[in-house]
Amino acid sequence: MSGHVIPKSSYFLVFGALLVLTGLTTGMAYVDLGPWNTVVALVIACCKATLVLLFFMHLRWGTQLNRVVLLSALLWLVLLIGITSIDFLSRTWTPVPERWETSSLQAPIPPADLLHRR
Amino acid sequence: MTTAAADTENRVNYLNADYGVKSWLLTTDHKRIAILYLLAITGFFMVGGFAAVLIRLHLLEPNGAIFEPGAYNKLFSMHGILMVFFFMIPSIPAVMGNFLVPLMIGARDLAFPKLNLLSWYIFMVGGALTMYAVIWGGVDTGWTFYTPLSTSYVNTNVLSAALGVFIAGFSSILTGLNFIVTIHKMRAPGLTWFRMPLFLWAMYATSLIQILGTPVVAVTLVLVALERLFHIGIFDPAVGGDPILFQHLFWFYSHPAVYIMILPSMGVVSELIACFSKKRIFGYEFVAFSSVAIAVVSFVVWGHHMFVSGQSVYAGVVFSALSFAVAIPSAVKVFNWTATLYKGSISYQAPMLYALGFIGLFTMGGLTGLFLSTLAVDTHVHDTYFVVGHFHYIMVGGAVMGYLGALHFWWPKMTGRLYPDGWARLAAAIIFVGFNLTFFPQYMLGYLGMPRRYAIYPPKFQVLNVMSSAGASVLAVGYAIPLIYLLWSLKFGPIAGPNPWGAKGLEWETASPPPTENFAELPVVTEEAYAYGPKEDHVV
Amino acid sequence: MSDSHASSSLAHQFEDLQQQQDSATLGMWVFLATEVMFFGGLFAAYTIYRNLYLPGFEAGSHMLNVTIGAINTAVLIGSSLTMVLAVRAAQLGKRNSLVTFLILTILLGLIFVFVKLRFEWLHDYHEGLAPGLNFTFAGPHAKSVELFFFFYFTMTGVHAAHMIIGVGILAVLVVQAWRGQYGPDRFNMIEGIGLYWHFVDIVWIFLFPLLYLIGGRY
Amino acid sequence: MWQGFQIIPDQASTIAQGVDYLYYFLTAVDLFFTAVIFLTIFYLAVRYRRRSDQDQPKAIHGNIPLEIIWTGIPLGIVLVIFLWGTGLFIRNSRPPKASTEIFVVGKQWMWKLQHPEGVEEINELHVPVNQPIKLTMTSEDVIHDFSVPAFRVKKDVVPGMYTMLWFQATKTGHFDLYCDQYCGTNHSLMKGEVIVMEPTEYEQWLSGGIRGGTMAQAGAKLYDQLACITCHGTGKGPSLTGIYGQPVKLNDGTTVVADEAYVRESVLYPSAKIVQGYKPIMPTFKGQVTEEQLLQLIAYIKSLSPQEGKASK
Repeated sequence: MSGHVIPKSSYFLVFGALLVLTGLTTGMAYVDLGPWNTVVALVIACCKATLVLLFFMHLRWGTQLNRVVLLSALLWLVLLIGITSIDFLSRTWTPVPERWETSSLQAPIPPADLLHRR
Repeated sequence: MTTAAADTENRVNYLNADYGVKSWLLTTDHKRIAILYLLAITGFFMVGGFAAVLIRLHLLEPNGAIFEPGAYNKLFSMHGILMVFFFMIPSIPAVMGNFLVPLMIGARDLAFPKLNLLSWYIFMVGGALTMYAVIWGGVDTGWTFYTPLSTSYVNTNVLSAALGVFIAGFSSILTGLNFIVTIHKMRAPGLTWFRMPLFLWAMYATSLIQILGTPVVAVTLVLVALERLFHIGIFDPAVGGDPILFQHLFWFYSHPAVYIMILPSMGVVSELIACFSKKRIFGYEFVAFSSVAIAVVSFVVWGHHMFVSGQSVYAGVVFSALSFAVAIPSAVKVFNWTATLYKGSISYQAPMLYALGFIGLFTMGGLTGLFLSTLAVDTHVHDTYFVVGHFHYIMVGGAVMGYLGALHFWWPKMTGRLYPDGWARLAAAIIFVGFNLTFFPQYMLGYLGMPRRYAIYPPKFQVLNVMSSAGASVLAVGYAIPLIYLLWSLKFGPIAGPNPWGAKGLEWETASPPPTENFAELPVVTEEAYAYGPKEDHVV
Repeated sequence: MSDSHASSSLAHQFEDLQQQQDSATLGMWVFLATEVMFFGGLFAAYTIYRNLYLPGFEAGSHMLNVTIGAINTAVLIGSSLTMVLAVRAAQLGKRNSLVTFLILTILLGLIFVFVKLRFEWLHDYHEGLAPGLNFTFAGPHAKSVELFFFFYFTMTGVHAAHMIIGVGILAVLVVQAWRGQYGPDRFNMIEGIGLYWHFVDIVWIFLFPLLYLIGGRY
Repeated sequence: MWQGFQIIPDQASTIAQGVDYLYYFLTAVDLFFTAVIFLTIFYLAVRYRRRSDQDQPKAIHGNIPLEIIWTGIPLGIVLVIFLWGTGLFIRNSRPPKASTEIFVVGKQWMWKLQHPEGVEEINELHVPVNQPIKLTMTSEDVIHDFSVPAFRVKKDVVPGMYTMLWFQATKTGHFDLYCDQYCGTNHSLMKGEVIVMEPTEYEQWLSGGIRGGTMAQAGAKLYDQLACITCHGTGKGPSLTGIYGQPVKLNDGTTVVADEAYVRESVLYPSAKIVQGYKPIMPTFKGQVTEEQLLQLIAYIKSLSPQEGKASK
């Protein structure tokens, strides 16, 4: 009845891989890749996280439902970050493209000289 | 006392299985915890309701009849916080859900009974902290805690109110967690997903929202608390922070929270309509999937609370489109309920009146939601009494009517007693009339431009405000009557048999009130849900 | 499974041990989903402000000590290893190795929190980098550096709080394990705390690059 | 109690008509569906009331085409409403080119309004009729909300950033101004009036009201007072003539448009964005310059660029 048991050696293998990846991400920080530094750091972090999830947390052998729960949580996180950033990215864009501006809604303006003194 | 009544009297059930305060305060029986929650939220409902009556009395006169503006602000903040976090969100999930989910599933209890009791204690601690904030000087930030007002421009007890709501959020999380695991892992043999009652589908969808939404408001309130303590934070414009980010994080939870309040009532109405028209719900799969669809889509529409808040125009357009999409599943539900009545055999006991009242008022509330999703109209009616009218139509007209319908429908099962049906129907009618008189004028006030949360308003709005206050007193009477006859029924009500309404569902196959372990032996389900018709109709 | 033994560890609302075990694991995963959203709120705010004030975040990140961060990460991964070995020992019913591995996990966790508080937080406080307390940094981008350090202290603080709660629960489990309450048919508490511990480790796996390695050190 | 009782607020701006038409359409849709639901329920409730406890109605499982119909029709109606509302909103979100710019500063529980000609008003805004007015708004403390129901316009006033709102009054008269975002104790006293006048009357009022110079002149005085000329006039700092509204290249390679937010940030937090080729030596003026003075500096810098009075990009 006891859960899935795997040999100690595979745990040590995963542990080693995690240490190597930690060293790698720290090392990569000293290499100038411009904007790619962040991408590389995140990719390495995702690899480490996947290793922990699959082997240490037994997602690899657990029931399908546990994976669905984790994936939906991650999807909700992406929803939160993604949709919030829609606002922050588009806040400085001009509200309306140029040609939309002469809106047909303007009331007929009386003779120009009376008003436009500027 | 007839013999049947006599033997149900001394038969052991969950109420008389054990006596004494310790047996109640340390119980892990989901039915007793439901009763504990029932007492707690009724208390909070009375305090919040009393605040509402004071608000309506104050607004009888343009310059405010009773309070100073500062006191009025504390009053509506208290009404908001208590009603939203301590009555609406826990009401059906924690009371009806806790009592019925194991019974409807055919299990002896929820998956984690001790966790369930812990959720009640967490709820009471959160409630005590918030009541402390209310009594020791109140909090005047509204239930929305907008920054920078709540973080640096108010010196009322925002900290204890925010931490009270933070703690109460975990009780909602634990309830949601319990239901998800129970519905997944502990269904009776033969009870497939599509044979489950629609109340369980609604409970499952509500739990999804509780699980995925509540933590975000928890961390947001922690950030507000940190910013109040250290006078520095990410929402503080002085350091480059952005108050609009607070609104994003707050409404990411708080809009799905309004679906936590309405989805359980939809589940209840599905049960009531099916039982009292003795017919299977029309389009069962569509109603079931629309519950889950509402739970999922509700997470991407929060921006319609911020159309005029400085949010970018393009984000406004995206949120407006998504907000229209979330209205469709609700419409599908209403049409399916109405179609269920066709060729049914409808009887008008009190629960059915509440269900029909729900459908009517929820339809009006939902349709005014379309006004608020439309960018151009929302620019005019945002933060006015139009919005107040809209969410009260949904929450008081919808969720509370659904809650009362559920209370009346399962009262015989919970207490083993019947209540006088005449009085119950009268109360339902008074509530329906009082409700409409209270909140319909607020739509008109809203379009005239009367702002929300105003202690003093221009005289031209007085007529509609007086009508609204008159309606509020009728509504208060309407709510008082059920309290009286339900308590009366505990002692003097006729004994209810296991199935007084002739309803289908596993909870009606055990005694009422049910024994502590729910079923003598665990039931096996062989037919589909709502199998009211002749046998051959329901082979699935 | 011998019935007499099974009935003692089987709760009354479950049919069999398998159902009890699966429910406990699913319950833990659903709880981890709420933790993902709890940290998610912080990560969302962090992502927004990092894009708005990148130079300030880079300047702030360069003031952190990467080697201590890397060592701490290794310590935490080590504690994950001992945790996983503890769960394995519980599944195989080896009481002694279960207790030793649990104690090792507690030790490594405490080392992580101690290094964090003593060598990083206190050090930053003495350098006048604690927002709200004594933030005296006045270089370029001062206000977004202060914002960065608010994020640094909040996120590592919430993470450390989760570590301390984890260590507390582990201590209780060590005592129960010492009394032999956990074995092949009753190990879901150990597995639960294992999942929680690995989750807290994963949060740190993301926190380390996002806080310490912004924009690279060259 | 009954004087001034109305159902629809008066329509006093160009967009009021359009918004009201959409409101009538939505009300019609709302009443139609409410009626459909109420009448269907009443009919079915009476027609199929329970006659005896024994009758067992046949089970009707569902009808796919019907479900598709009552999903499709609401989707169609909702799409129409969405397109109509969004079109209106997008067109209203951008002020016409030749609009007069007025600066609004929200402060806990009062509105301060400044005309470019230098006139300052508290809780009152005098504007000429049939002239597009653009309001550039900010707040000194909490979030307020500038709302004029008669014009069907409303926009939050957020501390730390400029929000913009425009309207064009079509009727003269006094129209209520409210603060619609809860902002503390006297939130309900933060009321005021927008007084729309004939252009000639407005000119007289304006000339009568001018005590000091225009905002640009006040900005120029401040510019000298704070000795900005010592760097911005000698090449140590970037020259400010003609930069308003133009893209500026920063030392980290990115370019930003020099709009109000950029000027405000450069005055309060100079090291945030450094122009290419210049050193971060500018001291911060945070605490020495109030919100009104910032707006005057912005008006002055705008007056240095050729197309004065152009809507901000």
